[in-house]
Amino acid sequence: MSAASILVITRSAPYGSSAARDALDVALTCSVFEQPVSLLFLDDAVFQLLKGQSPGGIGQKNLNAVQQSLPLYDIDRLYVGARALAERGLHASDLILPVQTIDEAELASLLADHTTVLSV
Amino acid sequence: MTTEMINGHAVAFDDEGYLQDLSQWSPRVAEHLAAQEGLELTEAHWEVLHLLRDFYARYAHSPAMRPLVKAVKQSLGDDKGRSIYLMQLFPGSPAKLAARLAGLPKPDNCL
Amino acid sequence: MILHTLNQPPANAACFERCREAMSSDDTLLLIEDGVYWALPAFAARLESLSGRVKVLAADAAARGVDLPAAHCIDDQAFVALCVSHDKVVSWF
Amino acid sequence: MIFSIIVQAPPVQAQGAETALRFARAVLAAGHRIHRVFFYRDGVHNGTALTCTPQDENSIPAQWQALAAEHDLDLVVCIAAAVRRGLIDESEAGRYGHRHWNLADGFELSGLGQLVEACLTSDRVVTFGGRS
Repeated sequence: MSAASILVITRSAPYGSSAARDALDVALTCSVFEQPVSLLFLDDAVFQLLKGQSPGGIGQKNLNAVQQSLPLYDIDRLYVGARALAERGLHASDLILPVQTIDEAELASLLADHTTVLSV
Repeated sequence: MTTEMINGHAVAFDDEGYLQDLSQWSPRVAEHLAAQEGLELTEAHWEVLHLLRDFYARYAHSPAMRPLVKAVKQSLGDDKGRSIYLMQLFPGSPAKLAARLAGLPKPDNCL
Repeated sequence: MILHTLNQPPANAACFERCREAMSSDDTLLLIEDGVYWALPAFAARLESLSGRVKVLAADAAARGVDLPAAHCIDDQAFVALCVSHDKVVSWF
Repeated sequence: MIFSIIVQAPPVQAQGAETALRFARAVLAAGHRIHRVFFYRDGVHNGTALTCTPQDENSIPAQWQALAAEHDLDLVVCIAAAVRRGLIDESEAGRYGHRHWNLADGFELSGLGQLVEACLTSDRVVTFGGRS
């Protein structure tokens, strides 16, 4: 495995647009290439990880279902903005997968630590 | 697009041989598609096909090769959770061929 | 050293704030498209911590009638040069 | 230096597609190489052959085509994003049973793997986004 690493940043809530699924697809594809990939959820993207989604009534695929396959793709570096959670009255325990919460100071170093940063 | 009669039902496939209507899948469809590939489905094939259908039901997509191998490893053990094993059962591109026989959509995240 | 580009107008303050928080002390911010409005004097306080490290894409500012000191404005060639002189580019939109 | 450009902005509705074009020209003018331009999300509409542009406006797809022809650029449109949005080539038209197709010459449909490969191969990756 090369030292190159990709960070995918997502900032959008799920379902209202395809952004959440599109970001996830980029991450899944990185892992197909056996490239280390991390996902960073900022702002409304923390809603993507909320448990208990049931989008059958709006004709969409359940994002929670796809997210739960991430460990099988060896994608386990999931970062969530601590303030994004707090502002929305959420806790890490409300989320479907274990995540690492990061504060503002850690945000800059996370970006610095990855070779390529992709916003979706 | 082609339509074939399988067990008295008209079943439609796209150009790459994937089912148009996933609900038309049955074990007979899998056997029919396998025969076209020159394969006879054994117990070893079936346990992978069932695993794939479970994967799809749970994770809402057809897996790429790597997660497929990992899922097989977790359910069927280390001996089977290897790409060489899946290549023997489903020659060529196991993730694509097995998804096709299992009546799932073509895996999206391919190279 | 990262070059950040931002194309969102002041109404989308969250995008700007995330970008600002993500910036290290040696990073540069390039305002493009609707992002150029952040360079107006009304928002000077929010850009204070970035002083000297904010650039504006000249064609976008001119298109919108945003009149800025020439020192802040760069052309497309200089945009490319900034990409080269920084390790990577992060886009905020 | 080797650049790759990711375009997520659609033409017309967002400015990002035009910004990406200008950036691509500037990259080439500076003597750098563009490994690939990858169109994702609504950015896939940059690859349509069927835009009708008034005489006094510029067609974004036509400009990509011209630039690609002049500099032998690799213009790759994400196939998964494209077919969902009704942007298909002849072979996808066959696969899905459509009688028409609309991918412009010079563009190619391919998988997201091309985006990842571009990230691994390029010194700089620059993304031009729309909103949403």
